[in-house]
Amino acid sequence: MNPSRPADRPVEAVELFIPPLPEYLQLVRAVVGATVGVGREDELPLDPGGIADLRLVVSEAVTNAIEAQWSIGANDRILVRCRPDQKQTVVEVVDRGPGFDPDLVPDLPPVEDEERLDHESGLGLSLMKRLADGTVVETGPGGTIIRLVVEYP
Amino acid sequence: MNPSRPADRPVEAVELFIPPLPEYLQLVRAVVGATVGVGREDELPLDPGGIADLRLVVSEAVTNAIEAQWSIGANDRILVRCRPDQKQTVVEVVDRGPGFDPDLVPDLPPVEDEERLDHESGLGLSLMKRLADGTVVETGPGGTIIRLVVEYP
Amino acid sequence: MQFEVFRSSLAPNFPDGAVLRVLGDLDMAGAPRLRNAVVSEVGAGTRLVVLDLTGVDHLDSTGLGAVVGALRRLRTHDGELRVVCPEPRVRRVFEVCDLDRVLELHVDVDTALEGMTVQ
Amino acid sequence: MQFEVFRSSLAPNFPDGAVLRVLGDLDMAGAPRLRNAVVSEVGAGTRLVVLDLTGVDHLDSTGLGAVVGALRRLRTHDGELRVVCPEPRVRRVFEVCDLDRVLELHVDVDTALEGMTVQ
Ligand SMILES: Nc1ncnc2c1ncn2[C@@H]1O[C@H](COP(=O)(O)OP(=O)(O)O)[C@@H](O)[C@H]1O
Ligand SMILES: Nc1ncnc2c1ncn2[C@@H]1O[C@H](COP(=O)(O)OP(=O)(O)O)[C@@H](O)[C@H]1O
Repeated sequence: MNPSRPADRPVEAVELFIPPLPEYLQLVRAVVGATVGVGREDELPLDPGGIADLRLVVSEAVTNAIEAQWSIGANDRILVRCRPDQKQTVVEVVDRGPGFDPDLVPDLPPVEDEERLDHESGLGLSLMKRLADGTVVETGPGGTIIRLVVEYP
Repeated sequence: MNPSRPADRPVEAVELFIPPLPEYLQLVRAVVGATVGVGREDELPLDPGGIADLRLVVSEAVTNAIEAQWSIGANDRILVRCRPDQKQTVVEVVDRGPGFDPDLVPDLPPVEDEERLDHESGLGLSLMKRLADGTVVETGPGGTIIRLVVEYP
Repeated sequence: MQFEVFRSSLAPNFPDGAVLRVLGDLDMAGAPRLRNAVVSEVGAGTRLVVLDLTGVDHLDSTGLGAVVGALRRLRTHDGELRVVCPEPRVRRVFEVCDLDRVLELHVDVDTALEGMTVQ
Repeated sequence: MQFEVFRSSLAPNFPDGAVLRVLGDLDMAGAPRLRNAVVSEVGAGTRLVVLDLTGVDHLDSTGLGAVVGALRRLRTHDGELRVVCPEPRVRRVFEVCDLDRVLELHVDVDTALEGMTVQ
């Protein structure tokens, strides 16, 4: 009656599909934060600061994904795939936006520049690059995958 | 630069795919609980007791889905689809287990029965039927969909 | 995430008694660990178990199964189970399944032990 | 889920001053509401805004954009923005983007007002 747990196998991913709407960002952060702790009976592999950073970079990637889809009116759901591993967590954010050329995105303009205040945006990718241990962008006309790697200390 | 939010359209569903492992149950409950509040700036449509009931019935359905897949060694991810609506929340749990005949599942045995204590299981479906406003089972050899409806007061 | 079963002895008043305090969610993930804890207790000679569910946030039918299993196991060994469950939302799960008629639910450990003869 | 911007006046000490206290997550969902609140303040003649982020759990680049936008809007109207941000994890977001060099972050409203001439 009570079949037993299958023998151990590699960690699998959790996949969350959300409508491309900002009100789901909080849910994404909650899921990503909680996934890090799944199946761990002792302490979490990341301290609260590390989890805050992970939530932040994922939030940035999903914000970009939503904006990208809005720019072409694509209603498709955005996929957030979390793969908590023994040594790291990998989160992929997949959208069906128009894609972009990451090399054309400038790094932060120098902050003392008065014109910095003219830009209310343009910090997302810098934040990802600074706070994640790895940020890989795969992008094309069919959409974008941002792969964020956060290693455990 | 900043494309705007698309015009209103019907509520869409959040979909969560989890490996068939009990350590993901807590995550499922968290997601289902949080989805009820998405996009609501004022109060939640369910009080804490209502949210607890929703979390409970979904937890039962996913527990059954995990057990069903273990019984045939199916590693497929289980899908939890949440559709928070204006008047109700609908949660579907989809597994690739062997299916079953709901009519053959007995309702709770009378509790005074001494033999009741011989059964440590068999309460899940009764709980769903008692606590959800609707429990629909679609099942066959390819798997099972349990659709749980919780209406807002 | 966190799930723990903490044990404390009820000696000297009840030399074969122990409190098992559960912290976390008592579901398909937590229930086997409660079941193991009860099996070791009974194996080690404990005959009075106070199961303290004050720290349980979520209880579902798999968790209930572990509680019923604990009751049966103790009865089989002429032992006794007392359950502490002050939280209305957790009590409700027992009630919906009519299990409050088989198991008395107490508000704290002292109340659970009331009327027990000190050995 | 919950997101609120609470306003309180700084009169009589600062008749054209107000505190905007943000409660919730300052992200793509919350930022437009902060932006609206600042636009109304400036439109109504407020020239000193203390933006109190003590109740902000999560701040990301879209939220930062709204804060920078508030600073710019106030400066354009010869006004001033002071930011209260005691929580290290939220401060950190300003710091990672070097925005702590443009905006002073204060630990509470009183400190934020220190050195301001009472009008
Ligand atoms: N997923 C994406 N799809 C398409 N374009 C993107 C995506 N992510 C980033 N971009 C482009 O890169 C630019 C810089 O992104 P970012 O640094 O996050 O700043 P912001 O989104 O605030 O403009 C965006 O304005 C956008 O043009
Ligand atoms: N998703 C499912 N797939 C296959 N069988 C199921 C499924 N859900 C329930 N069942 C069957 O119905 C029975 C009763 O389920 P339930 O009332 O939840 O009790 P329990 O799971 O504790 O046995 C299960 O033992 C199982 O045989």
